[in-house]
Amino acid sequence: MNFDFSEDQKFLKEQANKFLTEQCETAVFRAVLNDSKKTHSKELWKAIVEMGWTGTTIPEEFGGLGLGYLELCVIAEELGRAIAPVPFSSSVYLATEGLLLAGSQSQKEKYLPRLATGEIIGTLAMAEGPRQPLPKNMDVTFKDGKLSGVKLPVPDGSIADFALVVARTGDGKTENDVGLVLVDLNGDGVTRETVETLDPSRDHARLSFDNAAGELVGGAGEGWSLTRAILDRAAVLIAFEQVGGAEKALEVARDYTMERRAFGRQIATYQAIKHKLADAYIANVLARSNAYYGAWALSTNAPDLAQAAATARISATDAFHYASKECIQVHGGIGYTWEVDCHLYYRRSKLLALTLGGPPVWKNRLVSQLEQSNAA
Amino acid sequence: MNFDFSEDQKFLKEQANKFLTEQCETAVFRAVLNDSKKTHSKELWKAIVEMGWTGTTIPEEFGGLGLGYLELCVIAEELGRAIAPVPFSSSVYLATEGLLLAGSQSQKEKYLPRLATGEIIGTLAMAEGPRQPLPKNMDVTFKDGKLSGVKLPVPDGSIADFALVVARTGDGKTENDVGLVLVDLNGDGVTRETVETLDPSRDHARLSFDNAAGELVGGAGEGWSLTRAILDRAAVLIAFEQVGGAEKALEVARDYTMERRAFGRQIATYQAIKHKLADAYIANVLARSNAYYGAWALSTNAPDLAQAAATARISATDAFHYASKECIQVHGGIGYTWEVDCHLYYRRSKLLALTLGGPPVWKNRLVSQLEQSNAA
Amino acid sequence: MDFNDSPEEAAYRKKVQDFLKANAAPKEATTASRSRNRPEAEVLVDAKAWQKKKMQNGFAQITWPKEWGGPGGTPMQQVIYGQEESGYDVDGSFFGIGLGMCVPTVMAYADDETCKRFVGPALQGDEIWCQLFSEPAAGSDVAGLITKAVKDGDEWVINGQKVWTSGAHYCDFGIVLVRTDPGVAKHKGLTMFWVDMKDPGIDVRPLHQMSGGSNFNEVYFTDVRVKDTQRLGDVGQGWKVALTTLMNERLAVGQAGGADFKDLIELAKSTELENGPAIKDGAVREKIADWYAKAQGLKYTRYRTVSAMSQGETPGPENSITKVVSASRLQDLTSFAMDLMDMGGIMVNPDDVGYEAAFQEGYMWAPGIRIAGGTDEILRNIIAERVLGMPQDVRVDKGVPFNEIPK
Amino acid sequence: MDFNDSPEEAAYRKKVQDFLKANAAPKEATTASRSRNRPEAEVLVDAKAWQKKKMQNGFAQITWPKEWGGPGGTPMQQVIYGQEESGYDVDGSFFGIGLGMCVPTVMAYADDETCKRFVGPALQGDEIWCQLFSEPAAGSDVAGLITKAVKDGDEWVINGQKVWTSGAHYCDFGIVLVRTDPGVAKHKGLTMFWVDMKDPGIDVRPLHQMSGGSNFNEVYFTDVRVKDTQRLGDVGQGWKVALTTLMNERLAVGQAGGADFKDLIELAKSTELENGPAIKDGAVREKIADWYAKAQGLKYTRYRTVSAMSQGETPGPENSITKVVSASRLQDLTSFAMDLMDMGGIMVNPDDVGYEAAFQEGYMWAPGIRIAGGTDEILRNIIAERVLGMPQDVRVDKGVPFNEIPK
Repeated sequence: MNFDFSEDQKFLKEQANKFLTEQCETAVFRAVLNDSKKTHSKELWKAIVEMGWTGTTIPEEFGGLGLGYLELCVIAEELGRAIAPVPFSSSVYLATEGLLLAGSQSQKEKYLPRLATGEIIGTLAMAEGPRQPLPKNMDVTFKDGKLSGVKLPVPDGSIADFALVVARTGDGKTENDVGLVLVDLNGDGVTRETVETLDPSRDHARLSFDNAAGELVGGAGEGWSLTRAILDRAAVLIAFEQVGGAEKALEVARDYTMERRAFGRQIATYQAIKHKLADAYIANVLARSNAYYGAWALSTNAPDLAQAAATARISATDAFHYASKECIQVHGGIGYTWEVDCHLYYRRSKLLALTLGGPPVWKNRLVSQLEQSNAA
Repeated sequence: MNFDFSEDQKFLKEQANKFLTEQCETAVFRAVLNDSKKTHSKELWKAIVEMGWTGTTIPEEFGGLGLGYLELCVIAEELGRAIAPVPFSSSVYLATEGLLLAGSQSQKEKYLPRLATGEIIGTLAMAEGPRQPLPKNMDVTFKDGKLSGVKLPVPDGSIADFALVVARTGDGKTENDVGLVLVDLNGDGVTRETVETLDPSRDHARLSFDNAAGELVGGAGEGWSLTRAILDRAAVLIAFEQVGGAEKALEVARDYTMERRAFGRQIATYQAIKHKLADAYIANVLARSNAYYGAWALSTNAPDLAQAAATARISATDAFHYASKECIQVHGGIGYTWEVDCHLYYRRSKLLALTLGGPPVWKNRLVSQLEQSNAA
Repeated sequence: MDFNDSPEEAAYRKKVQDFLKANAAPKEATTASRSRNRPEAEVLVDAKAWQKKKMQNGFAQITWPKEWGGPGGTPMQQVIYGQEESGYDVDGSFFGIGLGMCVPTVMAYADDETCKRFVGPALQGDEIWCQLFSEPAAGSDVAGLITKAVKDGDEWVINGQKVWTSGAHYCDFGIVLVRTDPGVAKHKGLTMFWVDMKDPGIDVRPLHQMSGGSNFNEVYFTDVRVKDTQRLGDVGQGWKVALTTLMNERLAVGQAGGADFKDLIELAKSTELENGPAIKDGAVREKIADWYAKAQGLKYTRYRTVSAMSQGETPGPENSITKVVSASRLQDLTSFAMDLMDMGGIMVNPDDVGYEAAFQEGYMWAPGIRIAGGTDEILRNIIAERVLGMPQDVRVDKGVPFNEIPK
Repeated sequence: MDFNDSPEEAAYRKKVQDFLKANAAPKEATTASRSRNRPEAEVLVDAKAWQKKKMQNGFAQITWPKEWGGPGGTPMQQVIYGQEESGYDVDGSFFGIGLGMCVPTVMAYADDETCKRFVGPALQGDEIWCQLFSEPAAGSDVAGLITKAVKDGDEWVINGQKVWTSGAHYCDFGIVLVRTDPGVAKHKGLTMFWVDMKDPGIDVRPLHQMSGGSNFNEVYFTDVRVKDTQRLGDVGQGWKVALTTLMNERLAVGQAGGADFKDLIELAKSTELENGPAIKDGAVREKIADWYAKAQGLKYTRYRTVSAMSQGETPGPENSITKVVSASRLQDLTSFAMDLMDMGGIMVNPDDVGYEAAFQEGYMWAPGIRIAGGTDEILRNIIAERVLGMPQDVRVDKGVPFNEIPK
C-alpha cells in the first residue's frame, strides 16, 4: 500500500499551483465576477489549454496526453484552490468523461481531439429548474432524432459548443426511458440565455431546445446509468476542487486572524477563533482523505467507485461549506465586503455543493450502496 | 397578555424549590442510585404526598387540590431541577391525567382520591421493547376483559398499583384497534420484573400479563387518540422537568468553571468554556419559552395543544441533552466519576428524552401538525 | 399566564387595526424580497410619508412621553402595534437607528434648545439620524477606534474614517464617537458629538457588500469642524454615552429577517424527491421541526420580555440570544432549502428559481447578520459574562494608554 | 497511489493470517461488548498468554529493533498486523500504555542495565507498566501537578496523589512525574522516576466511573522512597521526558471504539417506524451518510499517516483529529440510535435491548473519551497552535514560579 500521490504527480501539482498563482490572480476572476457579460476568463482558459490540461485523460490516439485520473485530480485540486473562472469541469469532467465512457468510435474521433485542444467546449445538461432531475419528472424529450424542452441551469451553457443532454427517450417515467443525447449547441433549434447564479465567476445558461438535432451517446435506455457513471467520476474530481478551495479558505482565514488585533491582541489568540479553524482543519483532513480514496477508486475503476465518490463528495462539500462560511465570520465586517475575497469561496462552495446534484441526492445514494454492500 | 406565571404560582415554585432543596439532597437520590433494590425514595415520596402535590390537578370532589396546570408546571420544574427519585410523573402526569381525561365516573371515584393521597401509584404502560409502540406492531392484546402480553419498560412498573395499558382491542392493526385498559397490577395474571436502565434512580419494569383482568378507559377504539392526548399533556409537564434539569446542569457547570483553574486562571475565563455555556443558556431560554407556551396551551386546553406540546418537548429535550453532556465536559476527568453529580443529569436527560417516546416520534408529529395548520 | 389581550389591549389593537386597514396595504403570506427592484429613494419617500402619518395618528415611538411628541403609551401597546404593522407592506426601517438609538442619546445629553430643534423633525420623519461608531480597525473592539477630534478654540476638528454606517447617504445628522485623548486608557479618551451629515468635510461612500447590495457606508471625516456645544456628555465620557446608545440598540437588534420555516414548508410541499414529496422525507421533517422549535422559542422569549417590560422590568443582555439564534438559523435553513432545489438552487433570479429567491437572498445576507451589531462570538461573550456572571477573558489592554497598545 | 499490498506486504499479511488463524478465534461482525461479563483477572491471564505468543512469533512491537527483542519490522507491517488482528477476539489493550509509552521512555533515559532488566519482561507480557502523570488539580494542565519528591541522601521521597491511572491495579511498574522544585516556573521544576507499583507506600484505589465501571485508578503516594538511579533524565528535566512519553501517546490515542455506523445500519434495518423501516427514513439515511463519511475519512487519514511513516516521515499533531472526531461521533451516534429505539432505548441489559447494548454502553463511555488523553478543547488548541501555527492564548502563568501561581 502507498496511499499517496507519486513524486511525479506531486510535481505536476506544484507546477499547476505555480501556474495558477501567476495566471489566476484575484484580478483575473474579479474581471469575470464584476462584468455580467463575461462568461469566463478567455486568457486563462487559453493558457490552461496550452498546458494540455484539457487533454489530460484523453488517450493519445485522440490527441490527448493519455495520463491517468490521479494526474487530473491534482490539477482539479489546484483549480479549486484558485477558484478558476473557466469551463474546465464542464468540458473535462463531464463532456469528455461522457464520451470516453460511452461515445462511439466516430463520436470520439469527432469530438475528443477538439476537446483536447480546447477548440471546442462541451458540457452536460441535466437540471430542469430548481428540483432534482429525476426520470419521473424529466420534461426534455428526444424523439426521432430531435430534442425538445428546456434545460436549466446548464454549466457553461452560454459558451459550450455541444452538450450531452439527459433526456426522455422512452414513453415511461423510469430510468430505462432516459437517454443521453449529444447536441450541437451552435445548430438550429437551440436558444441560449445566460442565467444569474450565486457564483457569477462561472457561466450558467438556460438552454431551450426546439426540435434540435441530436444523436444518442450509448443506448436509448442507458442514459440514466450512464449519467450516474459520469456524475460519479465528476464527483471525485469536484471533490478535489472542493478540497483545494476549502484549504485555501482556511489559509485565508488563518492568515487574517494572525494580522487582525482586537482588545490588544491578535484575534488568533482567542479560543473561539482557534477552535473554529481547528474544526475547519479537521473537516479538511477528512475531506482530503476521502478524496484520495475516491481518486484511487476512479483511477482503478474500482467496484466501489460509486460509494467512494459519494463519500468524497459528502465530506468535501461539508468541508468547503464550513471553511468558506467561517472564513467570512473570522474576518468580521471586512469579510462581508465585495472587495475582500471571502465571498468568492462562499459562492463557489455552494455552487460546487449543488452542481452535480445536492447533498440529499448523494447521501441517499451513498446509503443505498451501503445497504447493499456487506463490506459496509 | 401576560406571558408569565402569577405571583401565587411563583410563590408555589419558590416553596417547592425550598422543600426539594431540603428533602432531596444528593444523599437522597444517591441512596436510590447506589442500591439496585431501591425503586424510589420512600421518604421523599411520602413528603411530597403530604405536600398535596399528587392531588394538584385532581378536583376537590375527588379529594384533590383542584388547582390548575400552571401550578403543576412549576412543581414539575422543581422536581426536574432536583432530579427527584420518585414516581411522580407516572402517577400524576400519566395515570391521573388519563383518568381525568377519559375515566368513567366510577373509575374516577375509585382511583382519583387514592391517587391524590398517594395511597396508590399509577402508571401508563406503552412500550413493548426497544422500538416505537405503534398500532401496527403492538402485541399486547385485550380480549373479553382479559389482557395478555408484555409491556417493557414500564415506568415505576415495580411499584405501581395499577396501570393504564395501551393494548390491541380490535383485530386490525390500525389506530382504531387500540384501547386503553386499566389493570390492577397487584391482581392475578401480572408478573413484574425490574429492568436495568440508564437512570437507576427511576424505576422501570417488565410487566407480563397472562389473562389479567382489566377494564377499558374510554371506548374500545379510542385508546390511541386517548394515549396521544395523555402524552401531549405529559410532554408539557416533562418539558418543565427538563427545563429545571437543564438549568441546574448549567449552574453546576458554570459554578465549577469559576472554581477550577488551569494554566493559572479560572477556566471560566476561556472562550471555549464561555461559549459552550452560552450555547447551553441559549438552548435553555428557548426551551423555557416554549415550555411556557405549552403550559398556557395545557391550562387553557388550546386547540394547538398537540403542536405546543411537541414544540416544548423538542426544545426541552435538546436543552437538557446539551447542558448535561457539556456539564460533564467542562468538569474534565472529575466529571466522569461516579461521585460527582454530572452523570445524574446526563442519565436523567436521556431518560426524559425517551420516556414519552423519542425525538423522532415527536418531530414527526409536530410536522404533521404544521402541515395541516395554516397558522404555521 | 394569559395570552389574550386585556380589554384595554383589545381596544388598542382594534384602534391600530383600523388605522392600518385604512392607510396601508397587507403583505403576502410568505417571505419575499418585496422592494428588491424599487429604487431606494422612492421607497424612502413612502417611508417618510408613512412615518409622518404614524406620528400624526399617535403611532410613532409609542412609548415616548407627550413632552417629546410621543403618545406616552405602554411597552405593550408598542408590541401590539408592531404585531399588527408586521402584516402590512410598510417600511419603518429607515428610522429605527435614529429614533431608537441616536435621538434618545441626544435627548439624554444635549441641552433643551438642541433637543427642541431635533426631536420633532426626527419624530415626524423629516430628518433621519445615523450612528457613527465602528471603524475599519475597531469592530468588535469599538473602543479601539482612532478617528480623532482635536480642540481648536471653541471648536473641535475631526479627522478619520467610520464604517458600516447604515443610511449615512440619506441621513441628515449623526452622532459620532471620536478619540480626544490617545494618551489614556482606551475607554477613557473618547468623546461623543453630533454632526451635520451635509458638512462638506464629510464624504459618504457606499460600501459594496458581498451580497451585491450597499446597505452601509464608509464615512470619511476630513477637517470637519464641530462646535463644542455639539458635544454630547463630557470630554472623555464618550464611552459612557455610547453605552446609553448601545443599550437602546439591544432592544432594536432583532430577529434576522428573511426566509423562515414557513417558506421551507412551502418548498418542501412542492418539491419532489426520489421517494416522494420532500415534505414526507424524514430529514426534511426533522429540520423543519428543529427550526420551528427555535423560531417559536424566540417568539415566546420576546413575549416574555414584553410581559416583563409591562411589569416595569428593564430587558437585559439576555436578549442577545435572538440574533445569535436567528442569524445562524437563516444561514442553515437557506442552505438546506437550496440543497433541496438541487442544482437549480444556485440560481438567484426569482423568475428562474421561484419563491422570490428568498432562500438565495437569505443565504447571502446571513453572513452579514452573523457579524453586524455584535458577532456571534461577541454576543456569546456577553451572555457568558453579563448573564451567567463568568469572568472576563484576560485583558492585555486594560489600563494601558491607548497609544501604547500594539496595533 | 496504490491500495493493494506490494508482494512483500502480501507475503507478510499471509504470514500474519496464518498465525492468527492458527492461534485465535475470529470476532463477530458487529460491535459487541464481548468481555462485558468476564472478570478482568481472567481476561488478563489470556491477554498475557497472547502477548507471549505474539512475542515468540515476532508479532509483538513489530517496529522494535532486534536488540530490544522486537522483529525489526516496518510501520507498514505493524499496520498489516493490526488490520488482521482486529478481526480476532484477542485483547492487546493491557500492554498499549506500557509498551507504547512507558518502556520507550525508560529505553530513552535509563542506563543499559535497567533497560536490560525491564524491556524483555515487558515485551513478553510478564510485566505491565503504567503512566502516572495526571492529578486531581492537574488535568489539561498536567505541568501544574503538585505530587512532590524531596531528596534525602541517595533517595527521593515521594508524596502526593495521581489519578486516571489506567491499569495501576494490575501493573508492576510505573513512570511517575513529580515536582522536585516548586520555586521555579512550573515546567522547570519537574522530574521523572520509575517506581515499583508493589511498594507498600503506594496505595491503588479503583476510580468509580460514571459509567459504573472502574477502568482507572487513583494512586496515593505516601513516603515512597525511590533511589536516585530510578530517575529518568535530569532533575528538573521531567517535562522534557514527559513530552517523549506523550509523543508516543499521540500514536497510541486512537479511535473511540464502540458502536459505529455498521451497528446503526443493522439497527435501522430492523427498526420499524410509523412510515416504514428506519433504514428508509430520510433523517436516518442522512445521519448514516454523515457518520460513514467521517468514519471513512478517519480510516483513510490513518492510511495516509501509515504511508507517510513508511516513507520515513514522523506523524505529527495532526493525528489529534482522530479522537476529536470519533469521541463526539460516538456520543451522537449512540444517542441517535437510542432515540430510534424509542422509550425502550433507556434499557441497558442486552437481553432487554438487543445489539449487546452497545449503544447504551457507548453513550455512557463517550463522555469519558471526550476527556481522556486530552479534552476536545485541548486537542483543538493543539491543532490550532501546532498544525495551523496560530499563537498561544495569553499565558498568565508563563515564567511565574510555581508556588506563586494562584491555585
